[in-house]
Amino acid sequence: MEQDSSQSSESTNKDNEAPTQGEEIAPSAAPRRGPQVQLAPEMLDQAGEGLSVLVAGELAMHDPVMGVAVDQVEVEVPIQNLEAAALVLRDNMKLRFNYFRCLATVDYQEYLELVYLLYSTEYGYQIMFKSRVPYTEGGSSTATVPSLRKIWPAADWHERESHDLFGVFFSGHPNMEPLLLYDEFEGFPGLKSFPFNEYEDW
Amino acid sequence: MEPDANLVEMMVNMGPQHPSTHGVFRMVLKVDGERIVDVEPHIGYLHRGSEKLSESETYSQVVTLFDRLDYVSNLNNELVFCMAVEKLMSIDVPERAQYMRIILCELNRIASHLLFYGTYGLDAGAITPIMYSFRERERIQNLFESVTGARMMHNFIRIGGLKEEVPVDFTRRVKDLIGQLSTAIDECDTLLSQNEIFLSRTKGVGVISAQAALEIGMTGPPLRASGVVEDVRATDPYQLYDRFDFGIPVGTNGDAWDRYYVPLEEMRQSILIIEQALEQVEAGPVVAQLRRITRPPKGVVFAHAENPRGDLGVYLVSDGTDKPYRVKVRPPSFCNLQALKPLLSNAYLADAVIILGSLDIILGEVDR
Amino acid sequence: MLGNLKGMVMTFITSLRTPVTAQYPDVRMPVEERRMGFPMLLWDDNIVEPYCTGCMVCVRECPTKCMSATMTDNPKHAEGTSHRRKIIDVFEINIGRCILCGICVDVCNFDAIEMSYETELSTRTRNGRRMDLGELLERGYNWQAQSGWIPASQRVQNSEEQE
Amino acid sequence: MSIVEFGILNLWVSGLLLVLSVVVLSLIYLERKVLGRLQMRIGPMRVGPYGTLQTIADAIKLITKEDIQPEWADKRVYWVAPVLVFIPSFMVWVAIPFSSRIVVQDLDLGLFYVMAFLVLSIVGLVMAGWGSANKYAVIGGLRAAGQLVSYEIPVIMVVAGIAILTQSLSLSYIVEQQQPVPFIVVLPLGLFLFFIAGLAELGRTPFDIYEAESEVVGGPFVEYSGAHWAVFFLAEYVSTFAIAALTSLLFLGGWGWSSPIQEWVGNPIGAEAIAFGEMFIKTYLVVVVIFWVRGTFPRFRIDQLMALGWKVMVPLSFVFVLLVAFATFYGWPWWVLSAINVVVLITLGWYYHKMMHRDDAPVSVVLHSAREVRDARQS
Repeated sequence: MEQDSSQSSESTNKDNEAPTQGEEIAPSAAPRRGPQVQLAPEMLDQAGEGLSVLVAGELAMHDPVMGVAVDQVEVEVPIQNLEAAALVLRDNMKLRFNYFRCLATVDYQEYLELVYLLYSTEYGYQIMFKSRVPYTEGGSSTATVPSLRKIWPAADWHERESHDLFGVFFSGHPNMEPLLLYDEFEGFPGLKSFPFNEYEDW
Repeated sequence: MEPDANLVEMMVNMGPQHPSTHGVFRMVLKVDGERIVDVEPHIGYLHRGSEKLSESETYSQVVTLFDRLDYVSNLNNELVFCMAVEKLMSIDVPERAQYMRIILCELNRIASHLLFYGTYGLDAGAITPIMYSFRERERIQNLFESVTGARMMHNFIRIGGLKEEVPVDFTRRVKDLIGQLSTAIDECDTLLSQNEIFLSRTKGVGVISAQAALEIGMTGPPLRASGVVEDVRATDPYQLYDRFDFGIPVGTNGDAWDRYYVPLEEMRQSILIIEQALEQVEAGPVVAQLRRITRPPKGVVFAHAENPRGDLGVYLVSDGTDKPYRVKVRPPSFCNLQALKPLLSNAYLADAVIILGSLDIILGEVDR
Repeated sequence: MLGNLKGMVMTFITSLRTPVTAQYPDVRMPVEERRMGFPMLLWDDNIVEPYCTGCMVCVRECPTKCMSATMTDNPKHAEGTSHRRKIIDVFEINIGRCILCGICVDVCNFDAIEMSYETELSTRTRNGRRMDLGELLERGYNWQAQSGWIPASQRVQNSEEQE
Repeated sequence: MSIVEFGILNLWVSGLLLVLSVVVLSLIYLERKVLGRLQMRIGPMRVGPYGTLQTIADAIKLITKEDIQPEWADKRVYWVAPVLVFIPSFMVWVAIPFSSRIVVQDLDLGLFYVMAFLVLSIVGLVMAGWGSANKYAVIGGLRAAGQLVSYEIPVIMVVAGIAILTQSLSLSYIVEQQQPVPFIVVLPLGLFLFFIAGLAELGRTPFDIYEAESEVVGGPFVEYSGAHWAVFFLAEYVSTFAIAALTSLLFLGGWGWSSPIQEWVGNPIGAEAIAFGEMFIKTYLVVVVIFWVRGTFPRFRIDQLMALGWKVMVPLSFVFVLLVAFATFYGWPWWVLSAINVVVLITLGWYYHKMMHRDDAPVSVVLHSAREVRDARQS
């Protein structure tokens, strides 16, 4: 069963070869079936609709754009209103979003979207609190965003992670060091533009 | 900070290779004698880029990546991702599949908590509890092997249901198993919970208030140990969890002992859930009628479930193709680990291990 | 004090029980029927050729890209002895990369691939466990003989006949 | 000392070294088997029949392993430390009798000698901790120093009590004194104190704080490997065996219980063999109890250990000495002493139990009904 070492060292080459051989017969790179892109269903229940109206009213000063993500309320505010709107969400007696669940950063290739998933333990509300960050350096990184760490201390590591993977810089965050990646890592691997195929084998 | 003449500080590097950091986790402790002044946690040694990898895999392949997040509660992880996709596609999962998912997930919760129990005993210096808990965990894994074909990385919960029908003797085996488990949990309880040395090690150690725990974003058993009644199974019921009657163990002191005992009690409640599910389950299909290739509509969705370690969420962005555009995992261990810094300040060096152990982190999930 | 004594009694009682561990190479724990070991290819005894037609579905669906395959024209189809128009020519699985997820078995349309219960296939080299068509078929043949495997299509027929 | 006497002494010593090595091997095997049984495992089974040669294989492995020396280590201190730990634990055995004749030197001040040498290994541990140039080792070494010094006092006090009671420091004489009633009956409090303090002296669970592998990863031994680590290991087990032997000598009546059988046999060699056998079995039983404790308990924290040492063990040992002194002075019968001992012991256990379960509810985790939580959230 012993394989000679030359064969095992050429593993990457072999894997690359296989699809090209198969392509003649089974075209795996054929265009995907038609562009019939449907939209996700909206299944807001009564409480959700109530929340949507409530949030729209309370955040009226901060130009909210309301939306629905299947069964959750989305609210998007401009980046300059992020901190003020977050304060409202946390401190307003009717909302009380006191629990910071997560920060998801999504790279839409024209802009980055920060999604703060918030939760109110008091009322049981859940909300997606969104904001768009434009790219600053020709589609790469270093967009500056106010840190929400003072409002929700739980945001600390999530913001560091977002900085690590997407290059969003949170101003006012005391410790913006790499969290998941090692210190010498260059680039922001979460971005769609990160060159992934140029992987160095070590 | 003013220099304090009485303070003789020393940096102690704990990890990434340390017997009790539960994986490749490193913390740099600044100690004054045996007392911890400051701690700087370092994570990322197990960063595999699961979220990024998901973007280049089809939906059915992503399930295998979720197996490997929290590698002691695989079925629970799979469930969350499948729930997210099902929500996005508005698939009605057959009831039998949902019951089977609940039974398997609760068994997996027990297995995961048993691992916690054993390793926590090791952290405290007791070497026998881990053997007790692993004996039971092996039984659960044998059952999993008979159902899913694998002991850990199951890939059994699929989008729209289950991979296949459970074996014929499944009900009998589960009934036998939960009988054995409940006696074994009592044994574990007798061995460690009321041991005076263990009590003196854990009572009043690493106390965090409910308010502080919520602020720092703790979740799961550590949050409940602080007195917050927050369990996704009850507060935002998914699957068929609203049909079951069970207890949510909630601590009162928020110390390490409570964080230890909440999972132990949860195992008993899981057994209750399994018993009820076995009574309620009826025959039927275990997978919904679906197209072969999963291609959800364009949109975003958030689904979450109560994992053994807390509230695991998936934020899924679909662009209408057969591969997700973005998968963001909300990892409970990651959120709990954030609480390490406030918990460890002014604790003893020996307590560092006890407190870290009580947070019950799994590095596969922290680093993703 | 009571808790300590209870613990001592507990361990003492435990020490009187039979051990639950087994001496591994001498005693092996039973393997469950559904055990997913390493993938292997099955052999069609009726036509004396592999089931696999090299359709590449498993290759595409594999999460770790551990497989590669090519198909050729089936000479037996030209002779009229086989219903398979195409047949597998080259097949290779890098067992070291396989994560035993079972997706290839799910997606296969020809009952050509199955997971055996074999688990002990370690080597010392990094990509040392690459299996080509012959090896995979050999394993599959042995496994079929041991487990009395019948293809899924026939299984359905059998059950219908029973009803 | 004539040349013959010197030769005989040498024979004794080398014989002792050999015997102790074999004993340590057997102890390690026994520990692994006992722990295995406590944990539903079978323990070592591969090397030799029932794994009996496993420890020998381990020893060979350790001897042939590379000895690694940390670059920053204080070299002389680093290399001398294992020897300084081993020699005292070995020297102790010069004075410990296994029967009235099987002993290297039955000293009149045997007990004093044993106590004096038991404490010396601290120096080696602290040196190992310091010389390793490792922070874990330093912490472990300092912990060891604090722990061993503070638990030395209860041990010495208990031994002093026995010396007062028997009016002797000779171990053989103490064994003879236990002829009708062993001291386990007369002085259960003494046994309790001696056993706990002895465990702490040895650094075995629940007092293995200085080498706690989940905290300081082996403490002073963290940088040692190969033969030098084996020497530490050897010393630890030799000391364990010494404490076990002392417990059976001081409290379990040594070889005294079988004296009727010894007289009945009459043959001096046979009697010696029976006496040795009794002592041997008792010592191993104590060792098994030590392993049993190891298999059950978690470990203390260093401050709790110190608190236990200075707030409980030391005062109690003083009380013990006073008690024995009064009993000896006024000539109380043994059962009065025994009754007082038992009363103190039970009070102590009860008080400890109360202290640990101070809060009214022993379980501070309450159950909330999921149904109620759900309904409350939906309304």
